[in-house]
Amino acid sequence: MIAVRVLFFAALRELAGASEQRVVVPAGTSIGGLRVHLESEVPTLRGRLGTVRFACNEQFVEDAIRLEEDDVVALIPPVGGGA
Amino acid sequence: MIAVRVLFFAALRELAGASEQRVVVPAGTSIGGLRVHLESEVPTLRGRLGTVRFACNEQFVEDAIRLEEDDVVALIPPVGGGA
Amino acid sequence: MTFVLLTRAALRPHEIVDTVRHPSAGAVVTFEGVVRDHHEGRAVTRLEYEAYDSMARAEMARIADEVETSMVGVRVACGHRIGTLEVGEVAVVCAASAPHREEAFSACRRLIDELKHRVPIWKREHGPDGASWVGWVDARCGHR
Amino acid sequence: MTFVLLTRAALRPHEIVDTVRHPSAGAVVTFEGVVRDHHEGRAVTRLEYEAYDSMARAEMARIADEVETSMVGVRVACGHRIGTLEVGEVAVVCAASAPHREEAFSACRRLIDELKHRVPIWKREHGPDGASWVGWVDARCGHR
Repeated sequence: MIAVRVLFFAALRELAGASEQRVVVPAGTSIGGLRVHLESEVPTLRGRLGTVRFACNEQFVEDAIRLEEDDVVALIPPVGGGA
Repeated sequence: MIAVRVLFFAALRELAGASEQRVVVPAGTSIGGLRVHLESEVPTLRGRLGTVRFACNEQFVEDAIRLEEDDVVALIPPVGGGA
Repeated sequence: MTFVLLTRAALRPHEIVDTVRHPSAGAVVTFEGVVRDHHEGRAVTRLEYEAYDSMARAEMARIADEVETSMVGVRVACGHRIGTLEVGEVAVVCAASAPHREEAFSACRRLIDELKHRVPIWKREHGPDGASWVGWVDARCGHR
Repeated sequence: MTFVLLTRAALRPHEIVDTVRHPSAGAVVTFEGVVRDHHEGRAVTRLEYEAYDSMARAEMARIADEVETSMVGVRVACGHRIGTLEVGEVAVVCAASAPHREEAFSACRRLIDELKHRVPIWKREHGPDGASWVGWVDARCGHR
């Protein structure tokens, strides 16, 4: 098993009720696997991650990327920079 | 006959050796007629008005426009505003 | 190294623009995104910006580098403000310089387009009917 | 009424830009034309601008009105400096505001494109080889 930090922002932070959470998943889990894990394990996120992109260690990543111990994964809901 | 003021700017001012000149032409003369007149009567302008636009009373005008007494006609060599 | 700024303080556009000036730059184009009093037909009284700070800075720098690398002679800079902004306040400034205007316009446009698409900054819109996160479909509202 | 300025004094871009701001304008785009150190491969040390003052102001105002009339919600302003300018000094400023960035970019671009084509302002370029009027084919040189 490996542990990663998961960060929540904006609407997701409010939904999750926290700005970050430690999540333990089997070694070899991908970003896509984490997405499925969060939707099934965190009731408030169920069905809410469809438009959410994932960043790992401050870079956007594809679902196929595999997680490593202590990775910092951010859930990025639709961004709204600018005015 | 009518009299008009003709203004010269930039390279044309230097060529004509003056920034303005009073020109007398037959009543009914057009801008195009004035162009021909200037090229034939002002030796320094001979063959030099091909790329020159004409303005009458501070607006660009077509060659067909007819002059009236006291019109202010400006010869506008290629402009170079901006940097 | 491009100039990138993420701050809670009021943006001073000229400070960002000045970083792209140099003797070969004949054209400087600046985009300012300003909080406006309406959005999709609703009145807006203020906007609240939140960022994933460290990634936002990193992503702004990556975008700036991409634009400079792909366009010869172009220099860019950008700044974004976070926190609560009132109508009329500047939320984002993008600046680009180039020898000629064509590239300066194009670089500035790319900068703001990419920034709006990629930089992890969110805004909560406040109006007479309450507040909501822009771009987020609230489950309670269904799809709109 | 749009803001139009022709002056021998140094341009202060922010003063021109500030005239287009208003609560519905979410996007403000500014173009600055700056004297650069080269032109078509030749070194440039300074530029000397001459204008047909009254017509230049009238033409700038006509262009500004045309842009505002043809684009709903757009406000524009422009200023041009005349006299002798050194490298790095601002010769022209065009500003446009609009509800969204698409129109603001497009209006600003139209403003400078039309201005460069239509406003009776000329520049004499000074470099190591002397001075010449930009755009004018000197009979002594033949066509270049």
